[in-house]
Amino acid sequence: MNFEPDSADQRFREEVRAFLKAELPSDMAARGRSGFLSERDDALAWQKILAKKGWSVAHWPVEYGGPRWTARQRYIFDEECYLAGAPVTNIGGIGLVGPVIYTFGSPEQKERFLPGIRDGNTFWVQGFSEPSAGSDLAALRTSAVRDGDDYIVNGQKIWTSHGKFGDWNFLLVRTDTTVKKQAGISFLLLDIKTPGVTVRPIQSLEGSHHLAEVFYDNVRVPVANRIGEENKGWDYTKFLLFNERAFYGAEAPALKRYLQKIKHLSSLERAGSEPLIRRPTFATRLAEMEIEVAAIDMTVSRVIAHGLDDRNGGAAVGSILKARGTELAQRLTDMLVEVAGDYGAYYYPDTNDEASLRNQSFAGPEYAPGLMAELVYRRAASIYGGANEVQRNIVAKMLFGF
Amino acid sequence: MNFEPDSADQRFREEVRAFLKAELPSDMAARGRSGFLSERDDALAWQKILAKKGWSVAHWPVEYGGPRWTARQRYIFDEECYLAGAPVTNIGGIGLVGPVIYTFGSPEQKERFLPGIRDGNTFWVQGFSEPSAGSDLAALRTSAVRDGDDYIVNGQKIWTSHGKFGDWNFLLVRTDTTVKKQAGISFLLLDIKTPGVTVRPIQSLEGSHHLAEVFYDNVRVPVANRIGEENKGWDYTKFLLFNERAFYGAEAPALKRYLQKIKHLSSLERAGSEPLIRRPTFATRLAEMEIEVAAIDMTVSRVIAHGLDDRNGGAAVGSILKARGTELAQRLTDMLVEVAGDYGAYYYPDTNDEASLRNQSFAGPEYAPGLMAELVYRRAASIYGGANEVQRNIVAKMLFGF
Amino acid sequence: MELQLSGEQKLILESAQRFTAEEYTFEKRRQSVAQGVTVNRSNWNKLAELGWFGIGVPEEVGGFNGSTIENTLIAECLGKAQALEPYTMCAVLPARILAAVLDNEAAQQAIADLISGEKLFAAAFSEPISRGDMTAIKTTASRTTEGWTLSGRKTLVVGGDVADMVLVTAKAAGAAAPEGLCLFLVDAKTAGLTTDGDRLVDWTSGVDLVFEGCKLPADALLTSGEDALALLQAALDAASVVLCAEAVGAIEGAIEATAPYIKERKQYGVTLSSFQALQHRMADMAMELVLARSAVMVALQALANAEPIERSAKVAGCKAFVTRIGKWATSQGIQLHGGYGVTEEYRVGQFYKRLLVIDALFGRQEFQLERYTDWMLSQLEGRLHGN
Amino acid sequence: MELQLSGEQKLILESAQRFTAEEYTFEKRRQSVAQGVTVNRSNWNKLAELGWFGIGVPEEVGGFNGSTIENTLIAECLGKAQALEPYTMCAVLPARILAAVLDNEAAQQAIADLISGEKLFAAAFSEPISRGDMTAIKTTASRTTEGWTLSGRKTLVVGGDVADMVLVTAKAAGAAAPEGLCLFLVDAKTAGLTTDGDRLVDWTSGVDLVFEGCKLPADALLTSGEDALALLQAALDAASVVLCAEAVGAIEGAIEATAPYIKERKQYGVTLSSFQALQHRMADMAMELVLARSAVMVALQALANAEPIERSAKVAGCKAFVTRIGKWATSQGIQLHGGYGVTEEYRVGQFYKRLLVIDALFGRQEFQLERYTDWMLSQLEGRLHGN
Repeated sequence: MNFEPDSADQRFREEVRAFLKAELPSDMAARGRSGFLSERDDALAWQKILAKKGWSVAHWPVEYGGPRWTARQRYIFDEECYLAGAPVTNIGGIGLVGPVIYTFGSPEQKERFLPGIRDGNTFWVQGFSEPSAGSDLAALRTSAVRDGDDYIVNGQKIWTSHGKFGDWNFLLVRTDTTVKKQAGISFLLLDIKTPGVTVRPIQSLEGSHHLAEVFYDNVRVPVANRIGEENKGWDYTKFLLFNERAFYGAEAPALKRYLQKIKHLSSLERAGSEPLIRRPTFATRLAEMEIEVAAIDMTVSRVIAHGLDDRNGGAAVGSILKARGTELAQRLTDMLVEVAGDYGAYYYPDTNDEASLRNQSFAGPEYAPGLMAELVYRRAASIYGGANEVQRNIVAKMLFGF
Repeated sequence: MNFEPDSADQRFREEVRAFLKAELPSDMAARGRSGFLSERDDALAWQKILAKKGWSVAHWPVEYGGPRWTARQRYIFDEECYLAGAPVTNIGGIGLVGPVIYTFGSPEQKERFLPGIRDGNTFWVQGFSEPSAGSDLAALRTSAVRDGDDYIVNGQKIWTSHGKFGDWNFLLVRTDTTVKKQAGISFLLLDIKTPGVTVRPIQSLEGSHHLAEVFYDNVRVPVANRIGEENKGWDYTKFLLFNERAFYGAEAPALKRYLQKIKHLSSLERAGSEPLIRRPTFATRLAEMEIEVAAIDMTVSRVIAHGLDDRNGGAAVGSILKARGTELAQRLTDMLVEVAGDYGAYYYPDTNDEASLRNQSFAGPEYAPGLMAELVYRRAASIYGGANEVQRNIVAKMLFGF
Repeated sequence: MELQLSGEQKLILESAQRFTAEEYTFEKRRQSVAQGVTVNRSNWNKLAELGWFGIGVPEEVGGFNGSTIENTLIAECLGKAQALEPYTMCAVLPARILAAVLDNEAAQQAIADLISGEKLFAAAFSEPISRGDMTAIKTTASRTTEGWTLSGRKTLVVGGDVADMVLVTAKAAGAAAPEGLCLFLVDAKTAGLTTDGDRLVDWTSGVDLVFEGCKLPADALLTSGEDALALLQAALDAASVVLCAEAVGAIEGAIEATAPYIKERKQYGVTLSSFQALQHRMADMAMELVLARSAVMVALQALANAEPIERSAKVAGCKAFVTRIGKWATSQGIQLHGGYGVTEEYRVGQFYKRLLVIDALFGRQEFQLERYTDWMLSQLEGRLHGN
Repeated sequence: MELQLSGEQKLILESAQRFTAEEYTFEKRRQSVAQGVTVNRSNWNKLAELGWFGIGVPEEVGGFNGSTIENTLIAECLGKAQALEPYTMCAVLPARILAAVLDNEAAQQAIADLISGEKLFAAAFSEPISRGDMTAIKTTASRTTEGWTLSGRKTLVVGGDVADMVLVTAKAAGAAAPEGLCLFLVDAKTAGLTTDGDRLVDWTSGVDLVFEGCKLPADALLTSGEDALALLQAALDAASVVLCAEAVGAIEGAIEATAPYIKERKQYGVTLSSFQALQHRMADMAMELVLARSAVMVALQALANAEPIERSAKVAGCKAFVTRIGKWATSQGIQLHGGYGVTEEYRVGQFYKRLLVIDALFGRQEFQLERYTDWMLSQLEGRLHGN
């Protein structure tokens, strides 16, 4: 262990910064920095820009277009993109189904789907949760019955992020009801324009419609679009969920951006004639969170630097980072809304979601729209990807065998 | 509901204050205000002073010597005594076994035992918990086997407060091993000087010895010293435990005394040239607790004023007050130790426990001894009387039927 | 002191419970929200008919007597029922203000119109820099020969989108608060007065009011200077406690929405309520509810008995406490609902959003807690200087 | 930056793990405590033999190189083993100070004696009003023709009861800190130097040192003024991080004592570990452990790279964080042990008491957090004044 500054990493960081400065359109960045979730057009447009540079699929193997970065470089890249306000790319494609396809998919599937993901042409959305299968995902009931070269899919998914923007949908279906629940699941890829698919947006508390239910009514999916073997879908899913937790769990860059944003805005905002941040309880609360964010960030760095070991939480570290990261994000977004003072209570429509509203002006400071959306989104973060209660079960079981 | 000041209560408060000023010896008050627990001599001496005034058994019926106070008056009396530093009287006698004796005891038992309790002649200690029966009290195994007019008692009790000071011991024993665990328990009264009884003090973390184990080796207890019926002891115990929780659970007067003490000491103590309480985070933390103490105190007042109802937590309110009161006491005693600065880390022997040390002088301010004892004692408070986890089970069950 | 509800108070509570249970359903609320309605005037008139707007207003000025205690009983029910109607901000608060300036003729008429429901009143006292301190304002009133010209922007004006009349604070041009603090009663149709904004995140009413050279008659000024400050502070304190009672109702509502849900909902083949971690969460929520209600009573006691500085401090302490634990408790209602909790399709999330709005009204936790802390320290002044 | 342990670091860690596991048992500790022993000199010499006192001290001044990183690895093991010996306060801290004043001849000899274990050193820098701020002191040094006269009282001097030599801070008579800050090396047998107090609540060493007109030779002054301040601050920062590593060890120890206990212990016919609420409690404790260790690494990074002001701030932040979560985590070890947790008969409570002492050393949470906050605000200065 030593803490000598690493000049190669520093150079890489500067390269990324220069690239972002040159290539990230400023209106896109403004939308990316708002609390509203990035939508399809920005996500794909940004992916295209990255793809041109060869940077769109940072953690993919070189043979599928990855840039051969170290884990540390990927982390630096993510952080810089996030801090610059780059749109969030299509996680469903790049982060989730992409790795499943190149790891478990057939040569035809790789050839057919990976370029579209990498180059920002296809928007993928996830179909995992169901009304009665949330944290207990394996209880899912959407069925797929073989009919010649097709499966006939019937059922319903819920909590599909960006559902209304989807081109393709990867989903888990039950192909065997006679075995233990994990053993009868298959993993399918579905063109969302297939007849029988209905996407119904769900309104979130802050007013946005980025979540959706997806209904399947006798939908035909070619068997060729099944990943790997029939009834082995749970294995691929565990692989995918581990990626989700490890790479997206703590979201340390988001935590840092919140800190930066709170500091910036609370220096500008006044309580009477004093900057808001001069309120001692406000400043102290922020300081406590900054210290904890640094500890979380260091934990991520430890995992990046030497994988899992006893001293960094071992196999439980994904759950630890997910739980603590999301809870800290909740406290930080709370504070962000507070910074906006009276305007923190105002309703603002989602201008990422509805492009037609982008030129409208709203009451209050320019930064206010989106704060509440971010706060609500972070409330959901302790629920999705396995509720934090489930993460704590996992930690207790993994570390103590309870 | 109205908040017009109540002049009768105010007059009563002044009467109590005047009495305390006149009758409470100042050295006794100084010991009472320290964090060390009151010991036998002070407890009994103070009880004698109270008894002379007719105030030693505030919540007992008039026929057994109670002063016919309203619940509100009793609360005012307790609060004033506590704030003045009066020793804690013998709770085992006055608060716990006394009510059991006058409610369930025989005429002979009442005549024999109640005066000694009331007048401060007998010190009673409890024998409930056992090494394998803590929160799950009914799992107790200490046995009593009938032999003529006696029971022969064998077994062990633990967590007996002030064990080494006991004259008499009330204890639960198993008199039937063939029935469900609650149904085979009897409630005995035992002269602790009976042959076969061994009291072994247990050292607490801060160094005091106010807890004890009690061992019973073929101890003869006359059947006449059994409360009520054989095997019905659990009923009497539930009655006693309810009293314990309702009257001693929140300890709102203690919370108020902590606040008072923290304010006083942190105004005197300096951090550099500034009073400690001028540290903004310190003051804010104290303010938050003061607000919560007021809410707890008001909750106690609500229960005193109109018993249990839906709007004050109903039958769960005892558990609510116990859990929240003890947790707040922990935060307050933490702070109290912090106030002492460097001296908060020093070991001080228990000068209530060991009278020989009373004239010794110790490093640091006069108030420092006893703070750590109080803190450790409050750590125990979330464990004894049903651990706070058990209290939360009770609340969930009572209010929601989970 | 008597902590039992009196017979009359019990009647008010029961009638409020009955009325809200009958009139307010989640479906009706969603309809109003979809139609963009913030204040349904027919509902508003029903509240007036129940006599709720005159409660806490002395009989001699046209009210029905009673005290803030009764207002809190009603507000609790409304908070639990997720009423969109702004009882606290558009009835209790303006009535308190108007009842204190009855030497003004317009105010006499106004309070009658308020109590009858004839007109709807909004109170515009907050600005971006106020953050709870109502003397921190920039809106300016300039004397003219005919009266006053008012210019400035007010924020978080509940009822501002639908009000007939607006109570507005301003600083006399050239003077500093509190000396220059002025309180006006303004017709919402006054030229130069516009609104900015849509509504609040919990779908209740709330907008900016923008005054651009609004010309007011001389008698629009109700009071000014120290008097204005004192009466506004008293009114805001009372309204703040009533708002906290709304929060108590919201906490109770979140608990009552969540308990049956987790008893019903299954995961891993068992009901959620069989998990001890969730049982304890709900036990904690229930504890917070009991303490929140007690905190409101502590504040009511201060309203009744304490000197203004202590009163305001204790009210601030109550609001800091109730919003902190209320945000936590209602957020846990969401957590225990899982994904459904963050959607508009379930009612539990509305309670949480209500707490977010309550936190913003009258100044947030941080401000309230500092206010209480400052008072607590002021009580120690003698000791702090004496040593 | 390389976050993996180097080969040499692994060896140090493994040797510390092995040594502490073999040498430190709870039974031995209880014996020492019963005999009133705070520092067992034979144990102390063993640590010296392992070479631990020279780690983090440059070779050119007689040390064995290495950095604070290695000190933290050792301290973690000692914290977990509940060693009574004050490695951080009586080896790491004085070595850091002495290594920085090597133009002084006495200091050259002293550091050799320290590293060999020949003499035991204590550092006396705290006073009742210090509360973390080492410039807030009243002990006075007056110039005499032969040297100095020292008068005052030092608190929480770890090793003060057994030390051969003491490093003492004082203010030159008539001067204010930092200009007047003086650092002396004093023989513990100097006339007029007495101790007051017994030991600390976790049974480790710690007393007051009282200086009553102690006469010191002229060369007892090691350094003074800004230089003294800078070198003391650097030494205290390093020691503070090592102390936090002890806390990490204590947290881990509490977890490792508790997990098997609740797996074993039954209530209501099942093991305590089958209760989800207790499972989650231990999961939270484990999370805190991971974050606490990371916080120490953040501070180590600051020690290695940051400018003094930032370095001290980040060390303060680490200490505030680690003591806060450490007190919580170890207190929960007690809670999960039930009644046994608060007794001297079980080891879990000692970890909690250790955290209470660690909190007190170098200034408590409140001070540390304010120090960090002040620095954080200073980073925003430009923005705060610019707008």
